[in-house]
Amino acid sequence: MELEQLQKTAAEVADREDVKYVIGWKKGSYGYRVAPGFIEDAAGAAELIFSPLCTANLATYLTLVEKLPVPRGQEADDRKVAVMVKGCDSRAVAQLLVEKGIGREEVVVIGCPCPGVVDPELLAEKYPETEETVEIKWTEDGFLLVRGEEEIEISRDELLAEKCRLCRYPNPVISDVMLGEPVETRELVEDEGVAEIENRDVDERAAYWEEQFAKCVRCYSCRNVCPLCYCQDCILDRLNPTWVNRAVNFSENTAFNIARAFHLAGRCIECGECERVCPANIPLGRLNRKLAREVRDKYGFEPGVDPEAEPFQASFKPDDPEDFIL
Amino acid sequence: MSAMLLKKEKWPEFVEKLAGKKLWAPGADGDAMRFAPVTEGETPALDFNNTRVPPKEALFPQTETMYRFQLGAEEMEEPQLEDETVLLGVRPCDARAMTIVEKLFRWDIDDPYYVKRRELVTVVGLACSDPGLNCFCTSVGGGPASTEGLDLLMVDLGDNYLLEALTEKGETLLESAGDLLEKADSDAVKEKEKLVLEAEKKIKREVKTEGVPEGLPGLWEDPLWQNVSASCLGCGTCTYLCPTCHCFDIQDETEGFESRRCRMWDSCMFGEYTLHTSGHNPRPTRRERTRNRISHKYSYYVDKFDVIACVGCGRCINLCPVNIDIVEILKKVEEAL
Amino acid sequence: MSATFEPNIVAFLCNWCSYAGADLAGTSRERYPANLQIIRVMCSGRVNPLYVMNALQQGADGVLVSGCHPGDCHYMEGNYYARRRLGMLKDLMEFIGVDPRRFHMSWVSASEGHKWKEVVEKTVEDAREAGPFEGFRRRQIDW
Amino acid sequence: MKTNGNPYIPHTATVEETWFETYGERCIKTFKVVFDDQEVRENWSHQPGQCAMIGVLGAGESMISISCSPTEGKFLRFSVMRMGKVTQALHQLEPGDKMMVRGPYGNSFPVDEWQGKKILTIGGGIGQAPLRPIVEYVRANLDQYEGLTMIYGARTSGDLCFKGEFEEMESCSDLSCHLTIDVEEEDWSGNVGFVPQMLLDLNPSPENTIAITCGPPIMIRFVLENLKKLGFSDEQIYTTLENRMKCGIGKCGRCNAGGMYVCKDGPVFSYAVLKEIPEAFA
Repeated sequence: MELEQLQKTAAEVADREDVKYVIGWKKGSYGYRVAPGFIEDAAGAAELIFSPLCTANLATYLTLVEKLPVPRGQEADDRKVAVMVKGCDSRAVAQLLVEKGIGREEVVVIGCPCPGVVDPELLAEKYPETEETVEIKWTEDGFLLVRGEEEIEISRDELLAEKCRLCRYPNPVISDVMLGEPVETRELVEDEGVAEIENRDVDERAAYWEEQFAKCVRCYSCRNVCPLCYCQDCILDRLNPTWVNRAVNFSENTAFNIARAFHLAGRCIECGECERVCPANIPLGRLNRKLAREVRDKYGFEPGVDPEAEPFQASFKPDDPEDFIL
Repeated sequence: MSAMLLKKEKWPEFVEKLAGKKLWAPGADGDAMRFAPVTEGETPALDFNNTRVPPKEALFPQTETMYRFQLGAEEMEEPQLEDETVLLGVRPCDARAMTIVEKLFRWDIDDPYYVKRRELVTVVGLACSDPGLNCFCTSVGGGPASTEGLDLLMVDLGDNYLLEALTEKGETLLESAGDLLEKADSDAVKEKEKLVLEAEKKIKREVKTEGVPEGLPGLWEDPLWQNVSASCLGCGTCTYLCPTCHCFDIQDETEGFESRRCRMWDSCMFGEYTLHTSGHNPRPTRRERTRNRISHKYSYYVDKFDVIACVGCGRCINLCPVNIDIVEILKKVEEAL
Repeated sequence: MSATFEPNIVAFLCNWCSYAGADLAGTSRERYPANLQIIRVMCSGRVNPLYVMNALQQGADGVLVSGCHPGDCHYMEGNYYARRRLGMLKDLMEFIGVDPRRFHMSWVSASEGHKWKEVVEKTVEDAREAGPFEGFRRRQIDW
Repeated sequence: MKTNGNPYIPHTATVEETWFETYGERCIKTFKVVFDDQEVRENWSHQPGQCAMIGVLGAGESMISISCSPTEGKFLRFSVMRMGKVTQALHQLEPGDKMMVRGPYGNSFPVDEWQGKKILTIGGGIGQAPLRPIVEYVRANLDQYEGLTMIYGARTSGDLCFKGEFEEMESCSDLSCHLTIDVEEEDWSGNVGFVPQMLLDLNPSPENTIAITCGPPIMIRFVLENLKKLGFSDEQIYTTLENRMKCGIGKCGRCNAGGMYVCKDGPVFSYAVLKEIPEAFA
């Protein structure tokens, strides 16, 4: 996709009367960082970029913005919000529509077919970050890192984020404006991360997750970054009743992580944001993908693909599997 | 006591001499992420960049039992804090943060837990020879070898560590190491000074704080707050991982009839933090919360305790999931002033 | 250990079928293990997965959820939702290393006193084999 | 005073008497409590306007204003609205039960400075609770003050707290008591209308007067506006703030309003101070 086309489209959309702002990606403050940008007019669109560093799922902001009571005498601003989405992000929008978290009329979806983003941590490990912002481009079969004069070719397998390796929806499933040509879709591949854990025995699994969950600092960034965790009144914040205590220890962390993963069963669209933002590097994606796989294999359901579908946990089929029932 | 030298191969022996005290060191649990108690017989490695979770948790644990009691009874049992603790390899910025936070915990009424832990701890610092990308300690009154809050400063001189005792606690520690140490000659001291200068030069990021404490309240309604907070997720990463953030929540937790009142880190970036029971929230959106976080560090704290509550460790920049960069925010503040 | 270990089981029974079934087992003098702490809920669909988590956190060694047979739900379809939800929970718990023998679900109607006895025996026996649950139990308060 | 050395450890007190001020889902219950320990009881001293952290072990603690004046005796009174986890647990307490109390916290009304002045209190709803001690204090020391005017309003007559006490006040010549409710009711012979409007109607002279207000944020905002209209200077206006609090001793940071710790620098602020803190009116 050409950057020019993206910026031109964003400028057009931002200038529309009925659009509040366009949420896109812009260059971050240093190194490999990319920050979400909120573009209110055509002039701002020049900041926007789309590169293998655009990992953030911007659909989060559709539900994150606080809805305050409108002061008396003023009118509510019900203009649309335009959001740029990759394939996985578009599934979040679709799932939000399924759950009626947002209305179709509230949002303009700008679709960006995505050949796969890099794993920022892996990247920084292999090619240390510097204070200058660095550009990365997609090439035929990998990435091109442009650092000043220097250009480094990197193969796709070396840096591709785990979620992208498993991705089957690189093209937005829903969009109002589509940028560029669709990219090639890939077949379902086995999720090695999940399989690796499944192959351990119960005690080893327990030990593995104990180690992981014990690291959690309960900053709730995984919850907040998730486009589908948007309850106004989260069960984790509640004190009355207190389902999960606020103390940070292994037991409560497990309860929190299970609650979080479970609330995403049949809803997680595998954008991998929770895993990316976790300051403790807990492999949350594995939890989510395990559930997503069970939902797909056992119940034949895939969230965020069809905006007209019924929500998974609020529907049933009479012949759902029940081999686990005594 | 003047500066001493410790050969690197004698580092394990040095650690052994500290037996009997509780040792905390970075990454001791096999993960370079945080400070953790060192298991006996283990020698902590000191080749690390700063930990993700600051060592504040050694003095102000993420969850701390204040007292425990049986449900229905009236007796409360307090924890006995008496273990002498040594923190190994604390970066100068984190040690400075301890002195800053201590001002609040000693303000008017002493916080018994923090003050007690602070008294029992000996902080062994490790000067930075290779500061991180987002370090800006030199802009907020610190430096790669700042000694504030430290009892003992170690400088890595290649084959040796240069040890300088800064307080009585530090000297006692050096004395206990005894014959492991050699007196440092003037060359070593010179080398240290050179290293520190070099490290300072490596720090690229800076903030200008002049006029900020006085000026911030005047920017109350400035559009910059909306701009910088638009992408904020409202998570607690920046505050939990900040060495000077010190807010906490108090909760009663019960298991069977055993109950305890404990406190845990809290974050002003959470909506629940200021929410009144009535449903009214004085800081209803991320804009107010971001404004409060920055103002508290750079203005309110300066008013009350005469020091900026930010030590420039760069953690909030490194780990913010959406690249909210405090250096950039302060640049914008400066422009708006 | 396993020979003498008596597990704590928390059982969530639906008001209309399983609770009545358990009642029937009692009135028909069926003998079954007494390791159960029964919590009556209006419908198995009412059982939030967090209840199961919480039971395990607070000292249960096993959890049983029992409701009406599919199609018999007093509220028409509550047990269908429960089946989906708790099936997923079982997968998730297994994945994080909770012994699958600790969590069971069953359909017991009001007339199945004998089946109830069998379900309880199986649940208790499984939990006994799995041993005391330590996993993510809330531990003793330490300083 | 005896503090156990640890300011977080509360004193045990026994509930002597309880009664309901209002009824309904968010009912207000008043507790009269006395410390168990004689030393604590003797040494406890609080000033009108201060708060205490009260709670039940196992449920938690809440910052509640002490709604009695030290002139009333060696006991404490708290009026608590049933809202969350802690206040629900508090509402379970009956005479003879134990309540945990620590404090007193915060600054207080500068009652000594105010000697020789007229006092005007303007309260709304549960906001009367922190004002009650100053009313009682002035009543007990009437010779030191020029007089007391009390304006108090609530949504309905059923929502008025301390109803029983107002009749007595009306009979005293140095005191005047004005009650108002928001909407008309059958058996209500008093004033109907909002508190800020009633203030305008009464038109008290600002001369040698101190005005103290407490109530819901929206009421405070309009009362302040109207006081300014009446010619009150910033230094003559006081209010008590509240924010979510956890520690009570200026550590936890929860109650920050701007740079102020409401639990230590407050809860009593003069408008001259408060107007510099935009967050206080948020």
